[in-house]
Amino acid sequence: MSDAVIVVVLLLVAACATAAVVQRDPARQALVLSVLGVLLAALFTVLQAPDVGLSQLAVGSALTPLLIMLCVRKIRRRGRPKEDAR
Amino acid sequence: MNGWILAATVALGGGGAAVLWGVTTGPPARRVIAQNLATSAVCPALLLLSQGYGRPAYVDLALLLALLGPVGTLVFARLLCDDLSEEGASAWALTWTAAGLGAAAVVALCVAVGPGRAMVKLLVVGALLISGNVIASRALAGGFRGVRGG
Amino acid sequence: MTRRTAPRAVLLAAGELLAWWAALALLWLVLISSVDTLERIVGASCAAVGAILARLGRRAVTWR
Amino acid sequence: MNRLRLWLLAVGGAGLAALLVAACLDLPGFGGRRHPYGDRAVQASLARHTANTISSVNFDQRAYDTLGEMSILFAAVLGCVVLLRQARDEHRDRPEPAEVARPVRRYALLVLPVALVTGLYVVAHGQLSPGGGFQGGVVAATALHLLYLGADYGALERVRPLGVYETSDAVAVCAYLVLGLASVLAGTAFLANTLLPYGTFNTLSSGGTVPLLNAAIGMEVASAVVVLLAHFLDQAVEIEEEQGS
Repeated sequence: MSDAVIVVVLLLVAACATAAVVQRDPARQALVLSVLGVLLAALFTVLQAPDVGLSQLAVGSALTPLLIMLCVRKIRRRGRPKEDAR
Repeated sequence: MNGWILAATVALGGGGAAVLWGVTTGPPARRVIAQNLATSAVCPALLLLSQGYGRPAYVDLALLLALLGPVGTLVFARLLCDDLSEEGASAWALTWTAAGLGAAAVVALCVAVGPGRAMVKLLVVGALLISGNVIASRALAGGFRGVRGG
Repeated sequence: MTRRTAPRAVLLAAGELLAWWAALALLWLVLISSVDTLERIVGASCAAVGAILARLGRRAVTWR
Repeated sequence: MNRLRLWLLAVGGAGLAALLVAACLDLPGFGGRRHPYGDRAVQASLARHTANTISSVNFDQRAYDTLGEMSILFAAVLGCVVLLRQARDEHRDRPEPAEVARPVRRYALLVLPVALVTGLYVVAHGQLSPGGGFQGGVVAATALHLLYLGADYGALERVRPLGVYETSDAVAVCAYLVLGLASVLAGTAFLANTLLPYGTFNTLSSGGTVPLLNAAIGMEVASAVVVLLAHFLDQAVEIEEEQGS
């Protein structure tokens, strides 16, 4: 039975990674990357590697989205003139 | 044939597919809700896996996901608030069903684990998961309306 | 005797810190698997750090 | 010209594919328990009473590599600090207070200490249960930023004096090095785990210098992430370009 869960999670990670590559808008890609991070953590847990799963969760759930979204925000504010950015 | 791993497979497969479909298609409001759903779909699965593999150390993974998942959703809710449509993204039915499923999984595990420190830890993870899920939905449904400066 | 060092304020602050410390120490005891003296010492100090941060955070948010 | 490049890519790709398939054919069976390196690593970690073999590999058998990883993170954050500094034609505005919904703010203030204590728990039990300095340090740093998410950047700045975190980052790197040099002074090799007694198995004091190195890495990663996010937040929220230029 434990092979079935590996296959299921592997398929999900493959699909999510493809979706992350196909998505071109950075803000939406950050969303897909966040979901990919959670699925990768599940994959590492299923493959009996909890330390790596913990690292993926710690970094991928809150830190990476925050960094990406702050960059997206900075680039968007640079594009727009001053008045509605405040 | 370990029932816990089977339950985890069903949770991961069903929840994962729904989340994946939700986060890749549709308006940004629905995508952020799907991202929020990812936490409340995978965290019970991690708890079930830790019981299925007989390794209580894996509960730390579910604990961390229950803690940091909603924080990730708060990041998106706050920094995407001008993309979300004016009335925000609210899917309370989905939130409560996800919370209910999570609670059911935690209760089942508590029964299996029996009273003791491990059971209290499971309850802590369950409480964090459900409160985080509800608060993240509240944030998505317009919690950051007063935020202009980011 | 400014408003902040009045005995009542000091008492309130100490009470809040103590409450946070007790809650976080309890959380630590729940998280660990085996309890011995070193765990208690490390847990007590980590709970103290958490209590101080909790109070600083609350004051930082409500301070205008 | 383009067609030639595509042909070159096709040939190179085919060669790579053939080699990969050949390599995959004589890999050991998927999910097997026996592995030459794994057996020796587990044996060495149990000999030194470290319950978590990964932490034993990270902080004991290959502690020198972790020294490299730590300096990579240190250099990366240093690079970001230099790149994201405030340029001459930019000015810094006061971050304006933001009104966040009451339940969200209360949740952030509640989870802030819980996440910090959980991060410290993950760092402290690095050599017992899954986790360690890296994971716990990131969780502790993310916990601090709940203040920004739950309220506004001004609240976070009041709680987070940046100078303290920069110095604690440097102090943590030096602590790691001093621990390594201490074993040289004690007569054995750099970063060798012969300094402290190994203690009883599966307790907080087991594993010799592994918990100390874990704590140093935890402190370094936490302060490095706080410094990194501070400069990202400054750029995104505070620093404004002069409209005139």
